Amino acid sequence: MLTVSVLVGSAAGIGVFTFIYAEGASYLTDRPQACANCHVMHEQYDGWQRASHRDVATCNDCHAPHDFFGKYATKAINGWNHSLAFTMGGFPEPIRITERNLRVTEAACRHCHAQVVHAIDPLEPGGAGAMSCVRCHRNVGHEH
Amino acid sequence: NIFQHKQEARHPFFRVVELTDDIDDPAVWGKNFPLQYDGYKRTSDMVRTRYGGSEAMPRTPTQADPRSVVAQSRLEEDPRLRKIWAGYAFATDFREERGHAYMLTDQLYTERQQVVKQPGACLNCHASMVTAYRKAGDGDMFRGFEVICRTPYAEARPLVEHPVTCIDCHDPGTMALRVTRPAFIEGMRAYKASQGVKDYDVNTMATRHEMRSFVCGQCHVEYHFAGEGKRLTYPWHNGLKADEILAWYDQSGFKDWVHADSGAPMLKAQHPEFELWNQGVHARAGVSCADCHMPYQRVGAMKISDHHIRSPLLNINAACQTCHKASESELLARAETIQGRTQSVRNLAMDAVVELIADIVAARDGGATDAQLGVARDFHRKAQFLLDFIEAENSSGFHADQEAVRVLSLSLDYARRGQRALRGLPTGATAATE
Amino acid sequence: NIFQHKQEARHPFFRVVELTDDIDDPAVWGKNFPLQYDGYKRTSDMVRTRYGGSEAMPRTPTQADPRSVVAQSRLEEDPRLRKIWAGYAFATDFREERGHAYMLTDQLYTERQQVVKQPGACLNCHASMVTAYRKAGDGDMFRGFEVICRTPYAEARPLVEHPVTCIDCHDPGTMALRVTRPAFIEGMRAYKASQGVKDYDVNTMATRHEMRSFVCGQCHVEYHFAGEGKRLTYPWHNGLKADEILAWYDQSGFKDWVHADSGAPMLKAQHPEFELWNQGVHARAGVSCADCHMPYQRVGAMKISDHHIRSPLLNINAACQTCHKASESELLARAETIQGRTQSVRNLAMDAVVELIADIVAARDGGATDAQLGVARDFHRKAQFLLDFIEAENSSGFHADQEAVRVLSLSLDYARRGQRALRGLPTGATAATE
Ligand code: HEC
Ligand code: HEC
Ligand code: HEC
Ligand code: HEC
Ligand code: HEC
Ligand code: HEC
Ligand code: HEC
Ligand code: HEC
Ligand code: HEC
Ligand code: HEC
Ligand code: HEC
Ligand code: HEC
Ligand code: HEC
Ligand code: HEC
Ligand SMILES: [Ca+2]
Ligand SMILES: [Ca+2]
Repeated sequence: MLTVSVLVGSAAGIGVFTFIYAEGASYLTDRPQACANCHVMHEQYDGWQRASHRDVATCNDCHAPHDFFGKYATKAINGWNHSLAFTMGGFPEPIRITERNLRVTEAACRHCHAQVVHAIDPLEPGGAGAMSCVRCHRNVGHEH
Repeated sequence: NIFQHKQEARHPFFRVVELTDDIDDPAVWGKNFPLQYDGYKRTSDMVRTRYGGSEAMPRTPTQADPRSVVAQSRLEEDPRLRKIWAGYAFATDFREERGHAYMLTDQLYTERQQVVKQPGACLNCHASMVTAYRKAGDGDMFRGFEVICRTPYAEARPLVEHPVTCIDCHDPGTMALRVTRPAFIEGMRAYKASQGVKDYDVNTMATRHEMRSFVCGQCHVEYHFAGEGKRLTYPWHNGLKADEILAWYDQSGFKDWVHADSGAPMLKAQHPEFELWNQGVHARAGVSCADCHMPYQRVGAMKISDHHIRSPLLNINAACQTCHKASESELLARAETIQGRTQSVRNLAMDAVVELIADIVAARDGGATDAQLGVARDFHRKAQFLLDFIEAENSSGFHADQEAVRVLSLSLDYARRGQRALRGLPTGATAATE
Repeated sequence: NIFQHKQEARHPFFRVVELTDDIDDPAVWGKNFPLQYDGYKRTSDMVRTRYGGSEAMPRTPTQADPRSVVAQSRLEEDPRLRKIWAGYAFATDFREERGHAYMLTDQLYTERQQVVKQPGACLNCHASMVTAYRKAGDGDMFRGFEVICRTPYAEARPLVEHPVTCIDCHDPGTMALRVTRPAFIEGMRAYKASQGVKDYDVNTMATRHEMRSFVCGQCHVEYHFAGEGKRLTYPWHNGLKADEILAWYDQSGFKDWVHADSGAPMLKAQHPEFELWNQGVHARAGVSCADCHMPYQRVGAMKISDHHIRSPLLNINAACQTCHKASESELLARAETIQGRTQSVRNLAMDAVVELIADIVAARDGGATDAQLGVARDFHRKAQFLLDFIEAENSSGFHADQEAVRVLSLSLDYARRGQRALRGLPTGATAATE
């Protein structure tokens, strides 16, 4: 048991260190607030501040693809859709994530957690046989 | 094989041995996957929960039965069981089930073996069968299955060596899950046909997620031996619900034995975990057997499936709390509330069935003819099967709480109607199913 | 007042009028809170769901009953209800309930009023009572409650004007929730005492979250009128479960009427939503009535509680999907599966009770004396109360699915034992409660 906790502790430590080193603090301060500019995102913003990932992942770490082109393509699509929806109204309340964006998010989990989950996730990330992370870890990003 | 390549590229495990479909020894597989093997070996632990797990009862080994520890006797806990099973092997010996490590010895030494000559079909669920089936069928699993089913147990027993093991659930090349039991393949085909899906093949058509329950459904199901060939058969031709299964048994005229007291043609239900789970909200929500009974555990920097298969109530943190944000004690209380309710209705239904048996006996002693007893005996058969279905199911109703009690109330109603039948009163329309 | 300040800061509303405890007109409150008032008015909508909601049935107004639209008659849907309520007002008129807007007129014009002289106690749950109780009691709510309870309905009716409204659930100064019904305050005190909590006072000791259910529990509960004073009383002295309530009625020897056919001293159960919900997993998980029946809705930048109280199945996105990430159709299917199972067992139990009545009648016609019928009549009373408890509960079992079916199977078992009693057979021990 002792060994396990030491290992877990250091793994988490490295994770945090890597994050801070690579991403910088700007993500933490600016970006989530950019999303929360929209009042309909307040709930997720509040939830994110109380959830386990607030110190390690921002909105876009989970909601935008981790490659450059995918990231900006997704932001364009979502930006358009959400602005439109925001202006026109008529979206479901509570808001529900779309299939496409859920796949983006699942890929984000795997991007950061590849090491931990490789043994249980034998197939191509996002492939047909993939295990949905959110099925068990629904609340990591923000409490619902 | 592309899959294999990717697997290797991403898996930093040491391929110590090359696994093939001829190797069934788990210790060999364990060389490649030592963490899973460690868990697997721990299924020999015995710990009680309020309604499940198992208790280690010391016994003095004899020549006929060398076991020094067995699980508690269910017949001693509840003497009514002897009455409802009068005339059948289960009235001789029936124990709480325990971990996978014991399956082969418990089957060999149960006193039920001394009362009835059993066929090799029994082995399907108590041993690693992949190599045995293939050998007996000259490479053809289905042929081997047929051969072993009809071979007497005592002759078939030496063909197997291990309890269920890696090879029964995993493809040795890719480690992907697979179904290796012909009876499950056929049972699912029949079930899917009843739902309008033709030619269903579980190994090619099931999702990875479904396989996380199907590997368990190979054994944790209601079954019977069909025909002279003693072909192991799962009775899902009308559906998976208890009353649908009963209807199918009634259609096909099958019986397990004739009740020693009431003279009714009886059915014995056994461990329908897979069937009951299917009716529950967890199954609807896509929660598989492995999610609760083999939850992920973190070992070092890696996350693996806990191969120490056991009661999730011994492991609530990993088994439940990832999905449910409630305390361990609260989750335990929720499960035990469900189980307690199920037990209370099970007790009502069991009393009713026992009384019906007594009533039939009294009527017969009072001179009633077989013709006059026919309807009441049919109600006895039905009431008892439905009671036994929930009694034999090992989660005490947890796998589908409302459904479990629905089935028990059908049982109660049949018992009631049997008692009316004895008095020549109308017994009402056939019970409404949902 | 700090609460008020916070409230104002978070809810930018315009204080158009100063609200006091003398203003019960919702239109006046609605000037400050137009969004809540808009929803409130919509409780006049009538829409059916599979098992709930309500259907608008046109009728020709008469002088005695000027309503041009009523809800569907439950007696016509299920003629067995007339049999089980034979001799009681409910056999005359019983309809599906509909929105709050109708409560006062539906109570006034139900044909049940023509059959039985009702007391003012009825008004407690069908009108805004705060000002009426205070007036009748010279400022003392409990005194006013006592006075109005014993006043004949026809005399008491002019003392009230509105169906349940803002003032019945809210403090006019702070808008905080509050309980305004003495019967609930007393009922909870008795219930908490049975759990070992002394001197419980709901208005000072309940959490805000509990109040989100308690305001509904003021009315959506089983009740009876105790003694000459017709004091409205909630029978929770032994607990909130159906069988605990039955035990209390048995202890206190209460009866609602004598069954016209069987001669048994009967109990009528009414709308025990609060009691059943308490046994369910939603209540355990802290999900309140308001969470499902008054879910938050966004209006502009604000989130408000939807005051259009109705079936959540007409509003699944807001009512369920906050917590459940499944599709609307899947959630509807889950709810209807639960309701369908409950209905199927309800039907079994109802048939059994109807048969028991017929058996008692036959025995009496065959010359059985009152003394000989006593035990069977007691079983009739018990079986029917438990059946009626779930029948009268308006969620068709959804509020606590397994518990609903447990209670129905207790009912079935009592009916069965009543039938045995008629034959002079032993009827077994008292049913085990959990
Ligand atoms: C212009 C206002 C606005 C801003 C800014 C905004 N959102 Fe949204 N967002 C919305 C609206 C409106 C919806 C609901 C759209 C629907 O369901 O059709 C939504 C829905 C979503 C969804 C779920 C629906 C889907 O498309 O999958 C996600 C995820 C999401 N937003 C993430 C974000 C993130 C991350 C940011 C910041 C990078 C952000 N939003 C910024 C208004 C906004
Ligand atoms: C930007 C990188 C990043 C992304 C994207 C990310 N994680 Fe994490 N996650 C981390 C780090 C770093 C930790 C360790 C944090 C700690 O221990 O405090 C962590 C911790 C966790 C934990 C353990 C703590 C807990 O909440 O139980 C889980 C489970 C987890 N992540 C799952 C997920 C899932 C599921 C997703 C996708 C929905 C995801 N992560 C996305 C970096 C990430
Ligand atoms: C660690 C990963 C992670 C982070 C960080 C994260 N989210 Fe999410 N988000 C998710 C996941 C996973 C879902 C899908 C949840 C589900 O299906 O239950 C989701 C869903 C959503 C939705 C749709 C609502 C729903 O429940 O389906 C919105 C809107 C959203 N996120 C906005 C945000 C905003 C805004 C932020 C930053 C303040 C944020 N998210 C940060 C993982 C994350
Ligand atoms: C949502 C969690 C969950 C799922 C899914 C689930 N189970 Fe269970 N299972 C339980 C619980 C809880 C118990 C009760 C254990 C106890 O009483 O100690 C149980 C009991 C059992 C038992 C008896 C164990 C004992 O300790 O005596 C068996 C066998 C079993 N389940 C097999 C299965 C099979 C096979 C499946 C899939 C078809 C399955 N379970 C799906 C939670 C689950
Ligand atoms: C379809 C699969 C299957 C078949 C065929 C099968 N079993 Fe089992 N058996 C199980 C499962 C699953 C359990 C554990 C669950 C339980 O005990 O209810 C079990 C438990 C047992 C136990 C331990 C508990 C007890 O009942 O005392 C014995 C002994 C046993 N089986 C003997 C036999 C014999 C003898 C046969 C052949 C007549 C047989 N089994 C055929 C699946 C099967
Ligand atoms: C009763 C069925 C069963 C048996 C026996 C079994 N496993 Fe598994 N195993 C599973 C299931 C279910 C999974 C999860 C697979 C998935 O999600 O795709 C799994 C997963 C695995 C994985 C993938 C990584 C992980 O842990 O999720 C490995 C490796 C593995 N098992 C090795 C073994 C070895 C070695 C043995 C024998 C010592 C063994 N298994 C016996 C059912 C079984
Ligand atoms: C080859 C047949 C077979 C397969 C496959 C199988 N089981 Fe079993 N299982 C048994 C038998 C037989 C027993 C009883 C052994 C005994 O009592 O000796 C048992 C016992 C159990 C128990 C009871 C443990 C206890 O302490 O009471 C659980 C839990 C269980 N199995 C779950 C599972 C799950 C989950 C899977 C799939 C991942 C699975 N089983 C796959 C045959 C099987
Ligand atoms: C069937 C449920 C399930 C699914 C699906 C699942 N997990 Fe987990 N995960 C768990 C459980 C249970 C644990 C806790 C293990 C423990 O406590 O030892 C866990 C642990 C973790 C951890 C480590 C937490 C720690 O202790 O630091 C991470 C990271 C993680 N999961 C990420 C993921 C990602 C990414 C995915 C998708 C590829 C995923 N999980 C899919 C159940 C699941
Ligand atoms: C992979 C996710 C998952 C796991 C693991 C899981 N559950 Fe659940 N559970 C659910 C879902 C989903 C529901 C359905 C309600 C909902 O949609 O939230 C549910 C419902 C329930 C309910 C209410 C339904 C009923 O049968 O009355 C109880 C109680 C419950 N779970 C207890 C447990 C316990 C105890 C365990 C561990 C043995 C467990 N669950 C494991 C996801 C899970
Ligand atoms: C988890 C959600 C949930 C909670 C909590 C809940 N209900 Fe319900 N309620 C339902 C559903 C679903 C129905 C069934 C509606 C239908 O059949 O159309 C229902 C039905 C009803 C009905 C009948 C409505 C109709 O349309 O005929 C009443 C009255 C009611 N509930 C009152 C209450 C009260 C009072 C409480 C708290 C003590 C409560 N409910 C708690 C979900 C809930
Ligand atoms: C303890 C609260 C309470 C009391 C006292 C009460 N009611 Fe009701 N009544 C309700 C509730 C809640 C409903 C809606 C649920 C239902 O109909 O089951 C209702 C519904 C009704 C309905 C419409 C449905 C139907 O039954 O046809 C009528 C009419 C009615 N009540 C008449 C009366 C009369 C007459 C009395 C006095 C004898 C009375 N009520 C006393 C709470 C109460
Ligand atoms: C003062 C008594 C009283 C209070 C307080 C009260 N109700 Fe009712 N409720 C009734 C009566 C009476 C009816 C039936 C009206 C009729 O049929 O004319 C009713 C009907 C309903 C219906 C049925 C609507 C339909 O379409 O069938 C629902 C749902 C409901 N109430 C929920 C609630 C909830 C939730 C609360 C608390 C937030 C609540 N009620 C508070 C007395 C009350
Ligand atoms: C049957 C009970 C009931 C009645 C009648 C009622 N309310 Fe409410 N009201 C509630 C509940 C429950 C809440 C949620 C309070 C909480 O969470 O603390 C609420 C909340 C509110 C709030 C706080 C903001 C919000 O929407 O959550 C306001 C303002 C309000 N009600 C105004 C009114 C007005 C105006 C009326 C009359 C037109 C009214 N209410 C009638 C039960 C009721
Ligand atoms: C405020 C949160 C919340 C709301 C709103 C809610 N639920 Fe639930 N529901 C839960 C929780 C918590 C559980 C218990 C299982 C768990 O812990 O996940 C549950 C369990 C269930 C179950 C399984 C238990 C059972 O009774 O069989 C069903 C089905 C269900 N919910 C359906 C619904 C429906 C339909 C609605 C809307 C009418 C609804 N829920 C509204 C939180 C909620
Ligand atoms: Ca066991
Ligand atoms: Ca209604």
